[in-house]
Amino acid sequence: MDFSLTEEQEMFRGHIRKMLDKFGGTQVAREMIDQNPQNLKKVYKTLAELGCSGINIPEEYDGMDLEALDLVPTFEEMGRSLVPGLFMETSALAVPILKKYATEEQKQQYLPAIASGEKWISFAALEPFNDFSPAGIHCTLQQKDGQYVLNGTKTLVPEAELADAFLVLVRTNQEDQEDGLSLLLIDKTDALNIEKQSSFDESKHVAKMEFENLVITQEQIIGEVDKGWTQLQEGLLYFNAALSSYIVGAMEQVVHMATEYAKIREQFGQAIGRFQAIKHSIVNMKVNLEIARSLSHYANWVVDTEEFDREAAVYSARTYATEKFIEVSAHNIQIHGGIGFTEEIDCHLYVKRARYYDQYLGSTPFYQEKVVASLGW
Amino acid sequence: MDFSLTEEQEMFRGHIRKMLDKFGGTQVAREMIDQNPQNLKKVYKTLAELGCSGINIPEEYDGMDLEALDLVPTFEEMGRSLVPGLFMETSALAVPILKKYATEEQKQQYLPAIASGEKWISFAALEPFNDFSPAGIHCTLQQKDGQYVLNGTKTLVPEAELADAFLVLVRTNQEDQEDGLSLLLIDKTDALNIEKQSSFDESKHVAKMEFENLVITQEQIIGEVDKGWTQLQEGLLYFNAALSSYIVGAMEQVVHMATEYAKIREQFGQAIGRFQAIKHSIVNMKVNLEIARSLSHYANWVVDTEEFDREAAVYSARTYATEKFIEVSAHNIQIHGGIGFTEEIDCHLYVKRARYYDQYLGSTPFYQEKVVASLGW
Amino acid sequence: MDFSFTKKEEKFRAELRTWLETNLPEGWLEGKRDLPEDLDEYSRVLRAWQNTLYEGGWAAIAWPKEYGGRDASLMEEIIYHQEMVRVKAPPLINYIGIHMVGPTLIDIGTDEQKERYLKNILTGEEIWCQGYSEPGAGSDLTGLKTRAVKDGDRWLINGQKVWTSFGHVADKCFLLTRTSTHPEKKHRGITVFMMDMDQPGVETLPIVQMDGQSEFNEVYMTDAVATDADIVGQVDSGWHVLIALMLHERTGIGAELFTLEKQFNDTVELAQQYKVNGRPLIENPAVRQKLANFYARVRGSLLNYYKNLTTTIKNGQPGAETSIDKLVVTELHQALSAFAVEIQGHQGVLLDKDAVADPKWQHLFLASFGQTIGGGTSEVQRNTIGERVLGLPKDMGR
Amino acid sequence: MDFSFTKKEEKFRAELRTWLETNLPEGWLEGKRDLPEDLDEYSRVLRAWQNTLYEGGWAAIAWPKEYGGRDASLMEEIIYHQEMVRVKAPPLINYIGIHMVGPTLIDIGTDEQKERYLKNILTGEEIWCQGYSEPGAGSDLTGLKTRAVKDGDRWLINGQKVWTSFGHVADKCFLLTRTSTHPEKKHRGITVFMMDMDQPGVETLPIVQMDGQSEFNEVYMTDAVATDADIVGQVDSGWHVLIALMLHERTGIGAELFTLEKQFNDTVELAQQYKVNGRPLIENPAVRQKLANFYARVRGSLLNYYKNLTTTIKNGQPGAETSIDKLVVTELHQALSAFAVEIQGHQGVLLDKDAVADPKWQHLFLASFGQTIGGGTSEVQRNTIGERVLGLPKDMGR
Repeated sequence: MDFSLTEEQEMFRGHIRKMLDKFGGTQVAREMIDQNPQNLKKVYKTLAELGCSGINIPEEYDGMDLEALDLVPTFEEMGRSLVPGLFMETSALAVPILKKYATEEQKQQYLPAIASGEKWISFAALEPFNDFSPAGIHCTLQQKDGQYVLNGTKTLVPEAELADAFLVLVRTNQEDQEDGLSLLLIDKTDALNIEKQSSFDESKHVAKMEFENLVITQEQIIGEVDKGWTQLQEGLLYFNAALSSYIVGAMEQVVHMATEYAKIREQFGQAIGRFQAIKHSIVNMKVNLEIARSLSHYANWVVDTEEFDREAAVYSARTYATEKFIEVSAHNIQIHGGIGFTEEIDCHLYVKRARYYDQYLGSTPFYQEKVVASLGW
Repeated sequence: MDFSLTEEQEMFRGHIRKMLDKFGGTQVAREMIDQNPQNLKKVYKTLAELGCSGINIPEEYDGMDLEALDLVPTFEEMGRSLVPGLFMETSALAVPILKKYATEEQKQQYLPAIASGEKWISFAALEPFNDFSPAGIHCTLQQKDGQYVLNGTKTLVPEAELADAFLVLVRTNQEDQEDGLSLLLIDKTDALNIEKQSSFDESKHVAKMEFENLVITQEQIIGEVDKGWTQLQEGLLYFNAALSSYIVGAMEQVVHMATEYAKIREQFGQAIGRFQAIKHSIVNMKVNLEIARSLSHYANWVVDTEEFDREAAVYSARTYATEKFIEVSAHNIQIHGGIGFTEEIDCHLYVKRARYYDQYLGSTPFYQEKVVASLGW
Repeated sequence: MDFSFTKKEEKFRAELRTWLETNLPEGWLEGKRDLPEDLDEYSRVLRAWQNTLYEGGWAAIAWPKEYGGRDASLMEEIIYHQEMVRVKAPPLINYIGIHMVGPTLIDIGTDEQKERYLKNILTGEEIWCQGYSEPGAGSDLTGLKTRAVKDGDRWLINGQKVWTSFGHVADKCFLLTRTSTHPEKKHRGITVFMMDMDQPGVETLPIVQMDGQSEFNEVYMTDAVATDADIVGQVDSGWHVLIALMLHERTGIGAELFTLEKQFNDTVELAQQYKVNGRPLIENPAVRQKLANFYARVRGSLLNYYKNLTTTIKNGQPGAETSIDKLVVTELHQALSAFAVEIQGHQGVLLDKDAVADPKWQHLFLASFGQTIGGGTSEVQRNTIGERVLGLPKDMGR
Repeated sequence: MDFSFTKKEEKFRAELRTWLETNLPEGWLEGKRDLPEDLDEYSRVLRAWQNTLYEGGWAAIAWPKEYGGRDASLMEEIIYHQEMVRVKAPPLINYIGIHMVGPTLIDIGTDEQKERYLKNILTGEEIWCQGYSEPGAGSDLTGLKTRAVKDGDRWLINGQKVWTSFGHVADKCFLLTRTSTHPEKKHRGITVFMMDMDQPGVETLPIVQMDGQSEFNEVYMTDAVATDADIVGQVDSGWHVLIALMLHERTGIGAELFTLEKQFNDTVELAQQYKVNGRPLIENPAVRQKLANFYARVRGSLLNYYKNLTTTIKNGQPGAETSIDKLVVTELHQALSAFAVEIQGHQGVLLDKDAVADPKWQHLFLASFGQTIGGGTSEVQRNTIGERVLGLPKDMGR
């Protein structure tokens, strides 16, 4: 047994961190608040040059054919600096789904372009009905006059303005309560009606997309019709494992901020880290971080296996991470005191991202039920 | 507005406390662990002499005709010393039900005897089906050959060996899902099959009662037939208000123990109360105590009014008290360290009683639903 | 125990309520409650509102009648706060003048100072800020480094303050300075000045908060000038002034609690109206349980406040127990606003025009992080409760 | 990352499993696991079990082969604990001898000491207890007051120990004493003796715990006697012995974690079997959510333990991170056993013969309160993590 990342994986982490440090860490995310994606684009270009975007793509499509675990250092480092954009949506959602369900033509069309960093794919799943379940998906793809047309509204589509294509979850069958959905891949064109939404986490852009009789071809449908929800779950395993890594990286930076501040900030003639109220609060943060990290490493290992706890492990990693991310980032503000409440210090960026991800794609109870059900309890 | 007990009420508290201190505080409860009820009986005799058992009984039945709030000091002081026995079951459950629903004959039979301390009444409601709701009551009263017979099993009947009579909840109607129950008052006789049960909280005795074709007369039925559950809810409002007071008294003693120990116990050259981990833990206990006390005082005031929040206030006071009682009594052990884990120190008596009451007559979610429903949400 | 109000108190409430109905800005009660975004405009509107209050005799009800108040009882103050929360009244721009500076001057100011300042506080002609915190002195005010040095017949003040509320609109500052050094007894040697904000030596910079607001300022003083007449109390005895001032802060936490209660009621309404796939949230058992849990905590804090208030009325001054109120209300504000955002699910992270429910929830959630820090952090409150209510030994370093 | 075991490790597991199947007391695997209540009888049975382990070569697998061990790797120790938890093996009566005294003597004992003690530890002929805590020295061992004074060629020991595990059956005590006083450096001047328990100057009294058990003793020493040959390491250098000893306590927490995992699985089974009015608890959504929550925490702690173990294997010795394992596993034990009792509803407070489910839950709940205290309180663990893992400044008083 060896529960650690390999030397190569750790070395890779070093490259990414150095690169992101050069861009000023959270500076890239802060520039997105000001609607300036220039450095973000450069970061993505560099990530692609480093090979990150091809890590889990088969060699025949110009990738490195590695596993989810090999993406962990990248996601953790991106999380540390809260880098926004579509890396996770592309590499940890679109790629696994394409690999498993797409036709050879679809793979040829997308995988090499993703590996080279030419194509970034966003995810249009959520709708205004506040329910991430088959019942909550009302966007409808219908056959009409011998062609498919799409109607409906998607909300909270991440970084739509930077996307080259969208993975879209739509209803194709009104009868099927358990599924009846399908997955589409729609390239970005001027015909798409995209409207930026005002986001609580201003460094993570979201948009509304309205489809009005948009014509869709058979070739745009990924995998089996009416089985979109089921297929999506497979992709979401990878996505949620990746998300837990991203959050672990973010939490690590939060714990680091709190620890370092507590060492230097003095009140009552003492470094505040000497007070147990502060010290033990940071210790609790650290403990939560380490448990989250262990869950997330295991999740990214198990997702590429067929172990019985594959789903339970991934969803546990996700819920534990999202829940504790909010907690530690809130405590970080408290430990910083007044200055932690200012826009100037990074504390608030983390608490906003934490809230965003906690509410993204299903609540904690939603995933807890999945854990229990997947174990057959 | 005056949110405090009156001088008379506080003076009364003084008498009770002095009396219980004379009996050695928790010593009375500890003797019950050894199956020795002698001092407990003396305490009850003294309580009756002080007039406690007649406080909320009308003058025409030899009582003082006061209100629930006037019982608060007695319950708080009994809780401080964890005095077991049937005071709450009698004064805060049987009496309100008798006053409201009993016939004149029944009142004559029981109320003066309760006021004088001659009769103590236990409560046989729970059954082995783990459900405190109409559906969970399977004990059945049937008419047979022109008389009523009772069959079934009751569990966790408090201090059955000390009871002079039992308030028993039975099913009289198999069709009615919402109620269909009735309340009986059964005097203690040798015919009753009572078996002591092994209790987690050894200072609070419980017993199993098995009824096999026990003959019941019409005169033993309290109030309307098939409306027993509904009528019981009215009685339980008084009982739960009283219980919250009892628990507040117990919590106060727990916070007192923790505070005083933290002042004198030294480790690392300091009184441990100087360490924020200990200090802030005790502060949290104190805050919980004060909130519980405020909720409980209000509950005991509102229960004798017709305010819209009458039920919500009582059930809130109960759940908050039971929940926080466990928390503070567990923290008390931790603050005491090793010695808190011994049988010798009182800490464990409180945590066991806390667990007992938390699981008695319905869980926290059960009462939370009652709060919300009673407010019409 | 008696939860009813006296006839006199109910008359007071009715009088205030009638006055508010007539005098609130037009459309306010109906929901037209937008205040100007532009800072000058905003402060002009609020000064006007304060002057309206003054003219109605409602600006400082707790002040003695001779200084323009009403000699209001504590219960009347409570009713005042309840009513103001009920109508969501515009903020009191001279809060610090009315609730802190005024009462302190009335208590220990010289006759000249009373004459000079009190009426201008009431009318809103002079807005006050407080200069307490510094970059190195947050929870621990004894660490303050802003120095006032006598220079002939004036004092020259140098240093920096942070978290100066209303600093950007204030005319005067109630300023803590160090005038002598006592390494062993750091709370000695502090002097309170009433400093002019409008002078060359004073510069203010807004602090941008994590919720995008700028309610506070940094204030830089470079040879700022004050005179002996501007000193409150005695030189080097500022700590006593601070303590006197804190005793006058009697009912501010009451307003917080009434706001909390209002927000809880709004949360229930949110749960009744917000739908998940067509079904109101309130039908979800987990949501119902959490609402019941909040109900107990919110009611409990409010009742506990009344209990402490009863003690205050009986003793004539608030005890250390009020730290419990501050601790509980701020932590509940935080938990409740997080809950209100969380139950909105994925659309709960949409802001302003895109918010699906009232966009106030997202803002309240962000603002709530400041509450457990400002006015004494939760950690400091816990120390106070531990040491002053429970008598536990004092922490190190003090 | 690789979660599989090597062939050698699997072979080791198979060998142990086969041995256990043959050598466990009769009927043990089938559930006949009652141990005698009478103390003498109890200790006789457990000594016999340890001797069986010794004869099979399974008493102290981590010891070097030359002293009767197997030179087992850390992973093999882990497998050993897993298997012992799996079969609910009888407790190891000489736990302290095997896991603490033996490794310490092997490390820093004299040849005579090794010769004299090691084999008797293995066979269970001499049972050891540890004399650490005193009434005034719990979390802070430097406060110990038990004194050893040289008297001719022997030492006279006076004082009191508490929480001496196995004290009632032990033949020897690994005893911390004060041999000189250093007010500024209190950890100096401590000497470790190996003291005979069977002598006139030593008296033991059982401590009755809140769960009714008596696993620990008070030990009173009145002119108890020891010699120079009984000293471990050097006079006055007991602190170094303690640190050496702690480094040998490599895998005890692993056994705790496997037990936790087992208890979690049992809790799931409880929820599947326990019925509320005929319906299994597992159908209750709130119970399901809590189980999922525990699942994440239990799995997370176990995985985190493996992560720390990997570091230990790479560095050759455990780091301060192991305090995280101790903190997490004891707090989870407490939360989990409380949950298992709570979900049983009103009948959950019935004990022993009247318990509706396995009566172990009520006992585990009570016993769990000792876990966050013994072996270093949670508060001490948090200090260790804060100071040694995160590098935060040291607390006052040390």
